[in-house]
Parts: sequence; C-alpha cells; structure tokens
Amino acid sequence: MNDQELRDEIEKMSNKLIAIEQPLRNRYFLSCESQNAHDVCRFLFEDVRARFVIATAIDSDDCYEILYHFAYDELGTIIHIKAHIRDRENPSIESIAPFLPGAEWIEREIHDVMGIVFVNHPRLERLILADDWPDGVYPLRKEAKR
Amino acid sequence: MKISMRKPVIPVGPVHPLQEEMEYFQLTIDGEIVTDIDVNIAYNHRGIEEISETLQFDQVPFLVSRICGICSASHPLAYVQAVEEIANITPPERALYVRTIINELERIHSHILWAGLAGHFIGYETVFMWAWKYREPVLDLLEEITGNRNNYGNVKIGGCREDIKPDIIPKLLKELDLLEKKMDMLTKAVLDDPILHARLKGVGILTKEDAIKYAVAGPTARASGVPIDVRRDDPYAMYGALDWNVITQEEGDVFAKTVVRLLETLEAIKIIRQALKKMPDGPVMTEVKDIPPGEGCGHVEAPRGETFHYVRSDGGNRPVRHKARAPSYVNVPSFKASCIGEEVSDAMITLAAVDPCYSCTERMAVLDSQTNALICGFEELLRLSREKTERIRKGI
Amino acid sequence: MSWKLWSLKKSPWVFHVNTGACNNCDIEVVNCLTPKFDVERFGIKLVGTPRHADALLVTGVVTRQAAPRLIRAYQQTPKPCVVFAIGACACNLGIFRKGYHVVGPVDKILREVDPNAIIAYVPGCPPKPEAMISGVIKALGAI
Amino acid sequence: MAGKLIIDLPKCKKQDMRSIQCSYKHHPDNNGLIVLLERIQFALICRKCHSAPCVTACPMQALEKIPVSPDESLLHRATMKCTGCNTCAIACPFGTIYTDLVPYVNDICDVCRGRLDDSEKPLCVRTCEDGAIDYCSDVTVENSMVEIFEDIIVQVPQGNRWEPFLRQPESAHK
Amino acid sequence: MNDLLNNLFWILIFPGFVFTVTCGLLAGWVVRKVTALVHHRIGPPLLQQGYDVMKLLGKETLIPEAAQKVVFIAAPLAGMSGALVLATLLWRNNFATNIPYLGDVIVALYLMAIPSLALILGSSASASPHAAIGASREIKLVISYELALVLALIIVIIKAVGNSKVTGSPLYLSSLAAVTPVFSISGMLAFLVAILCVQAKLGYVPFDAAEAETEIAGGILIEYSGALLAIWQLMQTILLIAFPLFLVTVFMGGFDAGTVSALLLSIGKYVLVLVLLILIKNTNPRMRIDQVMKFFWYYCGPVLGFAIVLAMLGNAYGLGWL
Amino acid sequence: MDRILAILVFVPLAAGFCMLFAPRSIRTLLKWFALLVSIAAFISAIRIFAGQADTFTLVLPLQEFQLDLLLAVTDLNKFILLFATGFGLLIVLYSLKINPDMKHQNAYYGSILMAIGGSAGILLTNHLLWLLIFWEIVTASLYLLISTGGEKCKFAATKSFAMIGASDGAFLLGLAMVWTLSGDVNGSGTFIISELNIGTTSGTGIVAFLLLMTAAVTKAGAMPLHTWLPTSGQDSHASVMAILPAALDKLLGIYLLVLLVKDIFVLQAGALTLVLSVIGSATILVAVMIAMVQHNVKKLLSYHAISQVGYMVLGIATLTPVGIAGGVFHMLNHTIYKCCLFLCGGAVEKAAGTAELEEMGGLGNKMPWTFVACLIGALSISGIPPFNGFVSKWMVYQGVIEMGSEQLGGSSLWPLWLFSAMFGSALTLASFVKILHSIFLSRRPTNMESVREVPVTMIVPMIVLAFLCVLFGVAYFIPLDYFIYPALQMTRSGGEMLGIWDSATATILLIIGTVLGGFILLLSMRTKTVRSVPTWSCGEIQPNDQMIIPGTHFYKTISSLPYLRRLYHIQEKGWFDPYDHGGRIGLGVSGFLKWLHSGLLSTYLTWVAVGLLLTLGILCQIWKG
Ligand code: SF4
Ligand code: SF4
Ligand code: SF4
Ligand code: SF4
Ligand code: SF4
Ligand code: SF4
Ligand code: SF4
Ligand code: SF4
Repeated sequence: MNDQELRDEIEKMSNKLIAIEQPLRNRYFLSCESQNAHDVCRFLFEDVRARFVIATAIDSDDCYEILYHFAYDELGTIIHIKAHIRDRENPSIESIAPFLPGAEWIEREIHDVMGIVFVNHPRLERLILADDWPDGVYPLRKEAKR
Repeated sequence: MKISMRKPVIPVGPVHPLQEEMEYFQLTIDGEIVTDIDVNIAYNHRGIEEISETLQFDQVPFLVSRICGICSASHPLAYVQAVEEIANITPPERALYVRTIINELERIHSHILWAGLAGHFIGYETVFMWAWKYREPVLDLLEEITGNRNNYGNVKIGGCREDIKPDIIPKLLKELDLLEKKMDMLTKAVLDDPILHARLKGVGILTKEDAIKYAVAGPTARASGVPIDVRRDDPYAMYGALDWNVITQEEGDVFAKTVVRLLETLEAIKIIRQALKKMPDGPVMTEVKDIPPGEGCGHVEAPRGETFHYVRSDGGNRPVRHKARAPSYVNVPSFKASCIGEEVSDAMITLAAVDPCYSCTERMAVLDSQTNALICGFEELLRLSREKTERIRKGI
Repeated sequence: MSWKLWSLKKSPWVFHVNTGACNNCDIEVVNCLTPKFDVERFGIKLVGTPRHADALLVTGVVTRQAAPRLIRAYQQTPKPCVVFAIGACACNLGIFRKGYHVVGPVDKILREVDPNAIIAYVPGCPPKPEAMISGVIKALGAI
Repeated sequence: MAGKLIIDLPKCKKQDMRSIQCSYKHHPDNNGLIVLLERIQFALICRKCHSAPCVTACPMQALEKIPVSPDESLLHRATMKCTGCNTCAIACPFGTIYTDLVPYVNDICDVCRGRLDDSEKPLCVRTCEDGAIDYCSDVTVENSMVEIFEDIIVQVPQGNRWEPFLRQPESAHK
Repeated sequence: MNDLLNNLFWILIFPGFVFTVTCGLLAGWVVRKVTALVHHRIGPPLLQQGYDVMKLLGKETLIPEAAQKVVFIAAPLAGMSGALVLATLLWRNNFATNIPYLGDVIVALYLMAIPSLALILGSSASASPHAAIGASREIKLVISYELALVLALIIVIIKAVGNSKVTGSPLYLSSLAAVTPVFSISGMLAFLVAILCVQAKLGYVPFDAAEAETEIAGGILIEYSGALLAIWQLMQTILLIAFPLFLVTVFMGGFDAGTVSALLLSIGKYVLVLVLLILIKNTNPRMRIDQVMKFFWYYCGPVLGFAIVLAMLGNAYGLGWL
Repeated sequence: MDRILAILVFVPLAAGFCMLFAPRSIRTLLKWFALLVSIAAFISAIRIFAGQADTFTLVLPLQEFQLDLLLAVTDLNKFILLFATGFGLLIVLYSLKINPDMKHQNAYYGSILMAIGGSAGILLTNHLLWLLIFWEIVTASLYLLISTGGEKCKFAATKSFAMIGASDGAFLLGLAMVWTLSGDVNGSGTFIISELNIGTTSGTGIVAFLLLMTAAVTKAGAMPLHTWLPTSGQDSHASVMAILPAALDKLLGIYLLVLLVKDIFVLQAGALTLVLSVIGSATILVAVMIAMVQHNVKKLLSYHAISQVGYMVLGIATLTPVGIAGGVFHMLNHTIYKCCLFLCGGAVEKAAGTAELEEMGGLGNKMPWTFVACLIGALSISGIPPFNGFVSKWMVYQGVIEMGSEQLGGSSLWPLWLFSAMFGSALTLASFVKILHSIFLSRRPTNMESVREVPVTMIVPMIVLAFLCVLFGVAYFIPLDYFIYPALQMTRSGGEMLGIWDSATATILLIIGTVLGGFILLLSMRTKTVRSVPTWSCGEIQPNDQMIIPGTHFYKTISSLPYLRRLYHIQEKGWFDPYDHGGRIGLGVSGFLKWLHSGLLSTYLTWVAVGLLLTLGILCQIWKG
C-alpha cells in the first residue's frame, strides 16, 4: 500500500469520522464520537491491518478524549483516532480488547486513572493502582487535583 | 476421581530474584505446568503521567529517562521527537548522528545485559559473568560521552546536550572492534551450546498471529516473524542514511529471541561504525524558543521494541498530556499466549525473554531539579550506622 | 566487638528489593556481582530470599503498592539487618517526589514500623557500583 | 456562557499575584493570570527601549524584541529558554518586569472556557482580594480599556503612554 | 565403653565433624574461588565459608507460622547427622581398611539419601509454595540420579565380584577400593555418570533445579534462616567432602593416607573429582527437571546398561579391562 | 495333644462365624467380645511361640482319605503365627473407636476373627487340603470385610473375590497335580507337607509349582494378579486393608511360597527362579511407578503393598540363604510397617474426613502421633537406614549379589534384579515423600483447621508398630536370631552376610550427630530470639489455600515423560488389570463370578458351601482314581 491508498482506505470510514487531519505525510489525526470508535479501530486493525500501539486518555475541556494510536508499519505512518466521550458523568466507551487483546491492559489502566468504563472489556480490574487506592478517585482526572 | 477445587499458585514477585523490579506474576500451576498467569504491575506505578504535566518541556527528558534506566536513551529521544514534531524543529545533523550512536550503544549494552541475565536466570552464571564483563566497556564509553553510565540525559529538544568529542572516537572504534570479537565468540558459544538449545528451543513460543494480536514490539515481535522496526519503518535520527539489516526469526521461541538480540548487537556495532565515519562537523543544538500549541508523537526503536510517546501542548512550557508507551507494556501481556502450558522453569525464562522491565509499564515521571539535594554523604552514613549499631548492641 | 557482628561484617549477604525504581539502580546492583566489581571479594553475596539476607538493598521510591511489601520483606529478614537505601529515589524520592502513588522514601516507611531500623544511604542516580560497594563496606565497617 | 475577563490594572497592586487561584484545566497548579499580566506589561507598560537593557542582560538570550510594526516592537520572552533567573527584572530601569512576571513555568489562561456554570465567576475573580479582576458576559469596551486577547479586556491606568495601543489592540496578538 | 568412646572420637573429632568440616570449608572455598576464576573474578577470601557459617549462627532464626515446626527444626539436624555418619564411615573405611567399619557400599549409598531426604522434609515442612516446588524437584532429582547411581554401583559390584584380588566381601568399601574400577571401560563409564550423580546430589548446576534461585527463590531453603541455615550449610560442607570421597573410594582405588606420597596421590584424586565438578558446574545452564529426568533415565540409563553388559562379559571371559 | 493349637484355630473361627449372625441387640458388645477373643488368640500364640505346644491331631472319620487335621508347630509358622495374631489384636483395638455406628459391625468383627482363625489354620496345618480350606476361609473373610464398607465396596469385594478365587482355582489344580506327582514318588499320593518333596524337573512338576505359586503370589498381591488390591484399597476401610491385604495375606502368601520353595518342591536355580525373579522385579518397579502417581492415600498404599511383595518374592527366588532370610524378614517387616501405614491412613481419613491427598495438608501439628508413626513407617518402607525396611532389603540385595557371584554366567540377569530392587527403593521413597508432604507437611488448608488427633486406642497400635519398625531396624539381630534364622534352619553364621551394617552403632552415631547439631543450634540461639513470621511469598500475601502445592503435583512430570506417558495412559485404561480383561473378553469366568457375587451374605455363603463340596468331591474322585 502506498500513501495514497492508505488515505483512501481511511476515507472509507469518513462517515464515522468527524474530521481527518494529516499534518505530516505519515501522521493522521482522525476524530470521531465515542460510539463510533470501536468500529473505526476494528476497521483499522482488521482491514487496514494496522498495528495497535497504545491508547491515551485525556481529560479535555468539555469531554474525555481517548486517543487510539495505530501504526501502519509499512509506511511508518501513525494514525491517531480521537474518540470524544461527551458524557462526563458516566464516561463509557466500547472496549476494543475483545478483538485486540493487546489493548486489554491499557484499557484497564485508563479505567484506573480516568474512570472510564470500557463496555464488554473481558476483565476490567485494577491494573496499576495500589490495592488500597480508594475507589472512585481517578488521579488523572483534573478534578482529582483540586 | 475427585477433582480438587484448589488451584495452587506460585507467586513470582513482587520481590523475587527473577526480576530486578517489582511485579507480581501469579502462576497457576498443575504439577510443573503453568496453567494460567496473572500479572500485577501496580508496584512500580509512580504516578509519572500526572506529575509530568507539571514539568517544563525541557525537564521532561531527564524525567523520562528515569522511566527506565535501561532505555534511558530511547524514552527521551521518543519524547523529544514528539515535541520536535509539535514545534517543527529539525535538529542539526551531527546531533542526529550523536543520537543514533548513543541509541545503538544503549542497544548493545541492553542486549548484552539481557543475554547475561538470561544466563543468570537459567543458572548459567558463566555466561552472565562474561556477558556483563563485555558490557562494562560500553558503559564506560557511555560515561565518557555523556557523563553517566546510565540515565545519560543527553537528548534535548532541538539536539543533544553533549557532543561526541573527537578524541573519544578512536577509542570508541577500538572498543567496538574488541567488543565485536567478544560478541562473535559469545554468539557462537550461545548458539552452539547443545544444553542451551535443549533449554531454550521450542520454549515459550509466541506465534505470529499472537504476536500481531498482542501487538508486541521489538525483538519479541521480530523473533516471531513480524518484521517491524521503527528504525526502518519510520526512520528517525540518521537511520535512514545508514546501511544495516533488520534481524528476524520465525520460531518465536526463547531461542529465536536470543538469536535476534545477539545478532542485533552485531548490527548495532555496524551502525555505530558507519555513523562515526559519516558524522559531519557542526553544532549539536538548535535554538528552541517556544513550543506552540499542538500535538505530536514520536517513536523510537528501543532495545526491547518500539517506545512511543505522545505529547500535547497548550502553548505554555509544560505539556498538557504526555503519554509514554514502553515496549514492555505490550510485550508483557503476551505471556498469556506464550507461557501457558510451559513448565515452571520454562515459564520463568519466557518471562525473562521479552526482557520485561516494569518500570516502564508505568510511565511518565516528574523531574525534580533537587534530585541530589537530600542525599547524605558518607559521613552521615557512618554516623547513622554507628548510632544504630550502638542501639543494636544494647539490644543484644 | 562481638563475634557475631564481626562475622556479619565479613559475610554480608544482600537481598535486593525494588520498591519502584527505574531499573538503573537495580542493574547497577547486579553489576556489582560481575567481574569488574566482584563483590564476592568482600564476602558479599546476592541471595534470593530475605530469610538469608543480612542487608536489604532497597532501590527506588516506595510506591503505595510497594510499601507494605517492603515492610513485609523487612520484617521477614532476620535481625540484625542493615537497610541500604540505594539511589536518589530511595534516599529522598529524587525525581518522583510529587507522584501521587509515591508514599515516601525508604527510611520514612521503615521507621514507621521499626524506629530502630539501621538505614544507610548511598546517593546517586544511579549510584555507581563503586559507590555502592564502598557504601556497603563503610557502613559495615562502622558497625 | 462565554464571558470576558476584565483586568483592572490600576487597581492591581501587583504584589501578590501568586495568591490568586486559578482553575486552569490542564495544570491545576496554574496561575494563568501571571502570564496574562506579563503579556499586558510587555504590550502596554514596557517603554520599548531602543537599547533594551533587559534584552542585553538576559544571560539565556531568552528576551527578544519582536517587531510588530515598522517602528514598534514588542518584548517577547521565549519560554523554553528563560530559566526564571530574574536578571531582566533587575536590569529594567523602568520596573516593567517584576520578579513575579517571569515565571519558570509558563501558564496559560483559557478564561475558564467550558468550565463555568451560569453566573459562576472564574476562580481568579473570586480569589482576587482587591477586585481587580472581573468577569462579565457583555462588556462595553470603554476608552480606557484594551481588548488585549479575544476574551480579555484590560482596564489601563489613566495616562497616555499606551494610548496608541488603545487603538490597535490586535497588535498584542502574537 | 571403649568402643563407644572410640566412636565418639571418630564422629566428633577425627575423621568426623571437626576434620571434615574443616576440609569441607576449604573445599567450599576452592569451589567458589575456582568458579570466580572461571568467571574472570577474584573471588572470596580463604576463610569466607567459615565466616558465612559463623555469621549465620549469630543471626536471628525465623520460623514460618504455618510450618510444621518440629520437622522444620529437626530436618537440618537429621540431615547433618546423616552426612556426618556418612563421612565418618567413608573416612574410617579408607583409613582402617582391615576392619570394615559400620557399613558396606550399599549402606553408604542409602546413607547418602538421608541428607536429600532431610532437605525435602524440611522444605516441605516450611509451608511455602516455592519450597514445595523445590521439594518436588529435589525428590524428582533423587529418583533421576538414583537410577544412574544404582546402575553405576552395580557395575562396581560386578567388577568386585569378578575380581580375584578381592579378598573380603565384594561389598566392603575396602575391597572396592582394591578393584579401582576406573581402569576399565565400563568402570570409566560408571565413574563419569557417577560424577554427574554427585553433581546432582550436591545440587550444583546443571542439576540445581531444586534450589533455582532465579526461579523459585532458593526453593528448598527459602524459609530457612539463621542457625538452621547454618546447619544446612554445615551439612553441605560435609557432603562436599563425603560425596567426592565416595567416588574416590568406590571408583578410584580409595583414599590411602598411609604414606606421604599415597596421601598426596589421594588428595590429588579428590581434587580431580572436585575440579571436574566445578568445571561441569560452570559450563552448563540449569536443566529443567524433566530434562534432568530424561537425561538420567533415557541417556545415562542405557549407557550404563551397556556398561553392565560389558562388565558382565568382562567377568565371564576374564577381561578385566572391559 | 496340645489343645491350645486347636483353640487358636477354631475358637476365633467359631466366634467369628457366630458373630456374623449375632442379633442386632448385642452388636455393640461385639467389639469387646472380639477384643477378648483376639487377646486370647494372641496369648495362645505367645505360648505356642514359647514352645508350649507341638502338635495337635484331629482325627476325622474319613480315614481312607487321609484327612486328619494335623496342626503342627514349626519354627517357621510359630513366629508368623505370633505376628498374625498380634496384628489381629492391634487391628481390633484400632477398630474400637473407628466407626462406632458401622452398619456391618457383626460382619466386620466376625470376619476379622475368622481371618485370624483361618490364618492360624493355614499356618499350623501340615495338610495341603486343610490348608486350602483355611485358605478359602480367609478369602471369604476378606470378601466379607471389604463388603463391610457398604455399597461402594461391592465392586471391590467382588473383584477381589473373583481374582483370589481364580487363583484359588489354580491352587486346587495345583493340589491335584501335587497329588499325582507325589504319587509318582511314593506310590500313593500325599498332601502332608512334610512328606512332600517334588522335583521341578518334569513338566508337570513345573506346572504344579507355577499353579501353586500363582495362588501364593496372588494372595500376597504380586503382579500380574494384583489389581484386586488397589481397587479394594481405594474403597474399603483402611483397617481392613491393614489386617488382610497388608498383613495376613502377605504373611500367608509368602509363607506358602516359602513352603513351596523349601518344603514342597525341590527348586533349582533355573527357569522357575527366573520366573520368580521376573515377577519379583517387575512387581517392584511397575507397582511403585503406578503408586507414585496415585491421588488416594489408600490406593497408593495398596500399590506399595504390591510393590513390596516383589522384594519378598525376589529374595526367595535367589535361593541363597541370605536372600531367603531377607525375603522372609522383609515379609515380617513389611507387614509391620505397611500395617502401620494403613492404620495411619485410616486415622487420617477418620480425622480429616477424606483420603484424597489433594484435600489435605499440614496435619503434622494436629496429629503428631499419627505423623510420627507414619514417618517411621514411610522411612522404613523406603529402606532408609537405620529402620527395619532397610535391613531386609539390604539382605535381599545381598542375596541377589550372592546369587550372581556364585553362578557366574549362569544367572547373568542378576544385575537387573539388583537394579530393580535398589531403584524401586528410591521410587518408594519418592511416593512416600509425596504422602508425607501432602498429608502432614505442606500447608494446612483452611477447612482442615478443626482436625484433631485420633483417640488413643487408635494411636497405640500405630505407635506399637512404629516402635517395632525402629526396633527391628536398629537391633535387627533380634528378629533374625529369634524368628527368621530358626525358621529357616539357619544360624547367624549360616546365613552369613556379604555386607556389613552395624545398625546399632550407626544409630548411636546418628543420635550423636543430631545432638551435636542441636547443641550448635542451642549455642547460637541462646541469646537470640526465635521469631515466628508469615511465610515468605515474595512479599505478596496470598490466600492460604492457593499456597498449597499438594503432593499430587509432584510426579506429573514423570507421568508426562515420553514412553512413560504411554505406559501410564494404558495403565489408566486398565490394561494391566487381568480382571478387566476378563470382563472384556466376554462374560467369562469373572463375569460369571460377578453375577454370582451379588453381595448378599446368604448367597455368598451358599456359594462357598457349594464350592467346598464340589472341591471335596473332585478331590475324592482323584483319590479313588
Ligand atoms: S522496556 Fe521499559 S523498563 Fe525496560 S528498559 Fe525499556 S523503558 Fe526501561
Ligand atoms: S547535579 Fe548538576 S552538574 Fe551534577 S550531574 Fe546533576 S545536573 Fe549535572
Ligand atoms: S535513583 Fe535514579 S537510577 Fe536509581 S531508581 Fe531512582 S531514578 Fe532510577
Ligand atoms: S490580588 Fe488582584 S489586585 Fe492584588 S495583586 Fe493580585 S491581581 Fe492585583
Ligand atoms: S528571567 Fe528569563 S528573560 Fe529574564 S533575564 Fe532571566 S532568562 Fe532572561
Ligand atoms: S534560581 Fe534558577 S534560574 Fe535563577 S539563578 Fe538560580 S538556578 Fe538560575
Ligand atoms: S528595559 Fe524595561 S522598559 Fe525597557 S524594553 Fe526592557 S522591559 Fe521594556
Ligand atoms: S479565567 Fe480561569 S483560567 Fe484564566 S486565570 Fe482566571 S481562573 Fe485561571
């Protein structure tokens, strides 16, 4: 696949995406709503055969953002998918771990530090926080600091 | 026959000689066979991500080099590349060469370290001792170049802190020659030892499918036939301009991982030689004034695999969000695919084979400029010890 | 000097406890065993269980999860035992001071359970193996 | 409800800006006002000396005069270079740069966008003792006010040195 | 009464406790020193082993709450006394060859099992899962090498049975010493395998799966500390003398201290065995326990079976060298 | 006329028989009655051993059939008798508290008494036919005893009976041939043991020997007709196993074998000893390998009961004095420690409520006496010096070596026998390590916290037996001089040993060594505190039950080794079990027997009666013809 074909592949999903940005030849930023993220990731992993790198959760202005970072190694391209979770009270998103076991840990971790619930996660238990860490305190949420 | 409900479990860790770090593998066993594995990595969680957001961009490299001491060149480099991507900075070429060389030196020492530890884990003390002996000169070189044996802190946004001084270069080349000879010998010795074959071949196999599913990286992936290497796929520093090979193996067992690592060491020596030859003169720093708002990512092929950093900036001089993913974070969960069904002893070496270091499965750190401020000197140490001994003696 | 302390000085067996270090200190601890530094010259030996240990080499900040384990390891070490806080992190938290998951430096955690704990400090990030060796030797010499 | 932040420079005693609290999203330990004040000072109060002593004095070459018009240039502090040594503060003969104004860590004010409930005022407004900061959704920009950023309006002291800026508020934008 | 006093002297002073432990500490130092040299290290000082034991004796002793305390404490004692009796038996039968003392070679073989058994019971009493794994490995180790050791011993017995030089019973250690089986093909094979067995008995790499520090954190000894650990160390120290001595006695013509030259030769034999042990220890990785079993059962077993056939043929046709 | 002999045989028999039909109302008294009878039997045995009786003849009306019952005391049977009755007494004592409301109390105590009487009969009679009759009585009582375990034992009981019954058939056939063979020599056949002296050169002689041997070794439990033992071992009560398969059956089977080898037949080294040696060695190794992987205490012990028979058979097969003495001594030792072990197993089962190894652990603190007894038993059976098992095994080894050294070239397979004997010992050790670990050491599962030591009447038998283990090991010349050598018409110098084992001195030295260690320990602990700490599990706290590694995990490595895996696999499927084969080959004999043995007492008794009549009838026919 060359760069153009990759772009085409990505554009196949444009109905699920809010925006596609390509600041550099090999960097893509795709934004989508949380309910579409699972499908987009699945498409990238199974059809485009991109490699999952990691996910990042950000407590953003008015929403939680989850960034899924995928790499398309053939072209050295990194594709970031920004999923916006607008519900700040009960943030939740569909888990991608069932088809991508490599994402199991990071989702658990995000659950730990951000309190985002991953629906259908095989095992949403505490991963990186201490056993005696109080429930309901999410250190990476900005409220936690106040 | 009644089937017992109890599932015996062997705890490996958190304080276990297999690991240099705190992590907890819970091996459920049946006889000597591992039937399940659970990993707990909370021990090393230092809350780095959260603290990192309170740090200046320029301080973060020192911090991320302490995510883990072994990849202490790769993490900062990946971070710095991410920031450079945001600010659209291109460091001078010489700096890129310096980064390449330091990263490859790191790869060499890390791979040798692993080979030694692997020997240690399977009770082959001689390999351990010899490998670590060969590693020492590399550390000395690093110390001479950067000022520290580990945690070099040599990358800065926009270049490098320390240049490789010309008078070091001949010494570097000489040590590399010596090292190459020794590594050749070690590689041959390891690859030909029948007992090592018996101990490592066919052990802890991670199939290609599993490797893709668990999204593993680095030698772990390359040993399973997944030919990914950031240095080639998305060339950073000067890797694009140098001539070297990506080592892959198909078997996915511990032996394949060993082979990959040992051969990569030799490749690394090759890379350094070329880089030293091609390195142009010039400065190693560009001026960096502000970091505009934006986001960017950088990834680097650390000894254990791809190190990935994502940074978001708001235009201030601190990152808004900094995510770091170290290779072990994806390599470790693959134990579920490679360890189950192995003998306990094999499981141990399989755990060791991805060269996990948990420090990095928990990422991001804060830099505190007063790192060394409160440390007691030897005088203090002596005094404290004396006092305590007095007390003990009274207690006896 | 009692023969017990004297022989303790002659053959300190150390057990390595990582409580949240960055690996560097740990690697350097292991490095002490290797040909260049060879601590066996001083009778120092790295052992696999705190039961056999005379000294605990603690590296790294003490994280919230690790603190009880460190205490457990300390309590399960036969006394007399010397605790070495290896590295800036273990001595005073170093770079990780503000971490929300960090509960304190080694001495603070241990003094809570045993005010009489003997704790020696080896600074550095990471301390050089030479520094560790001389630290251990000097601390034991002081006993 | 997007409002505007009004900073009343004459009222500001400029002594204990650090006591104001700020609720900036991404860096909760932030004090966004300081950076705003810095920019206001550089834009409105600085005398724009030709041979600026502050620029020459800075050991890190962090200060720079950035031309904004043929005859005007604005002082700019590169956040990645300044180490907060305060040499510049001593060097400025007009006291434009206060020690508090050159923070090591540079903070951002986002005017609390998206974080305020109706009728709630930003934290800085609530914690400023002298009432030098205010927050209103609709302000009429008076003569003595400078709209220095999109959402930030500065009430300047009486005088005329900064009058040119009253007319060209946009110039403060970078 | 006199008998008892004699025995008391033999077991406590010479050639028992004091003598063997002294020699053993030295041998232990040799092991560590040579290992260090192989590693390009300097190694510990001469008295290091002694310091270690002394230090341990001075330390606090910890006993796990869930342990079977009596067994936990008694096991090292039993192990050490077994080792001690073994050493005394071997020494006495070598020094005073005319009066067989205490037991024959089969007795020696079974006495050799007592230390391992004590280790197993002690570790399994310590209520730690690692120790349990260690115990299970140790016992598997025992049955693995026991097969080879028994076969090797049978070869020796065959040799003794067919040897005309043997005057007393072919089972006496002194008569075996007269046979010197290493000077024959089958005997050599048996000797080589027996060295491996001793390697395993001493818990040296590649047969140290039971202690495997990096896998099961010290395995069998994980819970032992202080004085109890010291007793184990003493036991190992004694065994370090006893096991090679067994090989010297059974395969290499015995330890003769009659004249100075004979003494030197005997020490030479012992050192040879020791050096072989150290070399094997340092040139191999630890084997997995099932590999150990396969090695002893499926490789050593048939080889020794072949050796037995050779030895029987040798006896039948009077060919001593077979 | 020493009536005491008859009393010893018939009083327990009669008492036992009556007890079978005792009315429900007096059943609680039965055990005391049984205790009385067994004490009486034991006392009589002591008196007999002390030489107070010689012979007893019961003249039966059927003169021409030579069916007079002659009970004669020999050096061989008198000491076996002593132990047989002794075991009976201990078991009855042990049983007193074991299961107060056992449903089949009458059958249980009745058949124990019958077994005692029957064995006394077997031992004392010198008439083969009577021997057969008593033999059948013991078989029957075994059947009854096993069935007392209730429903779940039915299969086991049937299986045991079918297999032993089949071997009894062989016995019968062998007897017939003996009759004819002895007729060849003396003109008319005879069943009087002392008059028999049959050569094993002729084909029939060999067949006869093999048939009788089959009966003997099946009773003793050697391979290949051994499988009744583990099956019954798993289901029935441990005390049942202790008295019959572990003690009496061994004594009787080996007794018969010794008779066969020494008295009835004239055996030369050759094919027959080869067969015996093969059986012996194969039994040792195969049974112990199977034993190692068992999960159930009693089943494991049963396989050891099989394995140990191998030593006895092997010892006797050497035909050397020291070998035979070793074999017989091993029989004695085996009964002692195996009985002890079974009793320990029973005690543990009673206390812990299970016999599965996986479910137990850490009971050593809770049941110290049982533990000590079991430890000693385990060390004995594994042949660890200075316990008794070592001595007799050691003698067997010497027998084998002597056989080898005497017959250079002739029996060149002796290294093989020696190997299996010596290696079997190591494997035995391995499986007992597993038992000790799983039951007494290890960690205690949370649900075992309430386990208590068993009552004293159960402890006493175990401790007595354990004491005997130590005694016979440390002072092994006592049993040899008083029991074994006289029985085999040997003297200490006659049965001269190849090796040397100064057990007493060694024991003293071992004690000195331990004391020395203890002294060192005390010295160093004088000033230091000993601290109790939790188990070190690498810093993490784990639930107690997860930290238990049961002994059943120990040998999974072995059962998954190449080759052995296949072996274990086919063993699991019952390939080594002739009984199953019998079943598989169609409704053959065993199927028929299964059908007959519906488990109802009355049916069974009828069957026994019919069988006996038939036997007699056939025999009469042979006589006449
Ligand atoms: S993988 Fe992680 S822990 Fe390991 S060396 Fe690299 S950064 Fe450090
Ligand atoms: S203390 Fe300062 S000079 Fe020393 S190493 Fe650290 S940064 Fe460098
Ligand atoms: S002191 Fe430095 S090297 Fe040591 S653990 Fe801490 S950060 Fe790492
Ligand atoms: S409190 Fe208000 S008036 Fe006072 S110095 Fe601060 S901003 Fe100015
Ligand atoms: S505070 Fe910053 S701008 Fe001012 S002199 Fe110092 S470095 Fe320069
Ligand atoms: S406070 Fe910091 S910036 Fe200022 S002079 Fe000191 S080191 Fe430099
Ligand atoms: S010296 Fe003061 S007034 Fe002059 S340019 Fe600098 S800040 Fe402005
Ligand atoms: S408006 Fe909000 S962000 Fe800005 S200074 Fe005030 S509190 Fe901070």
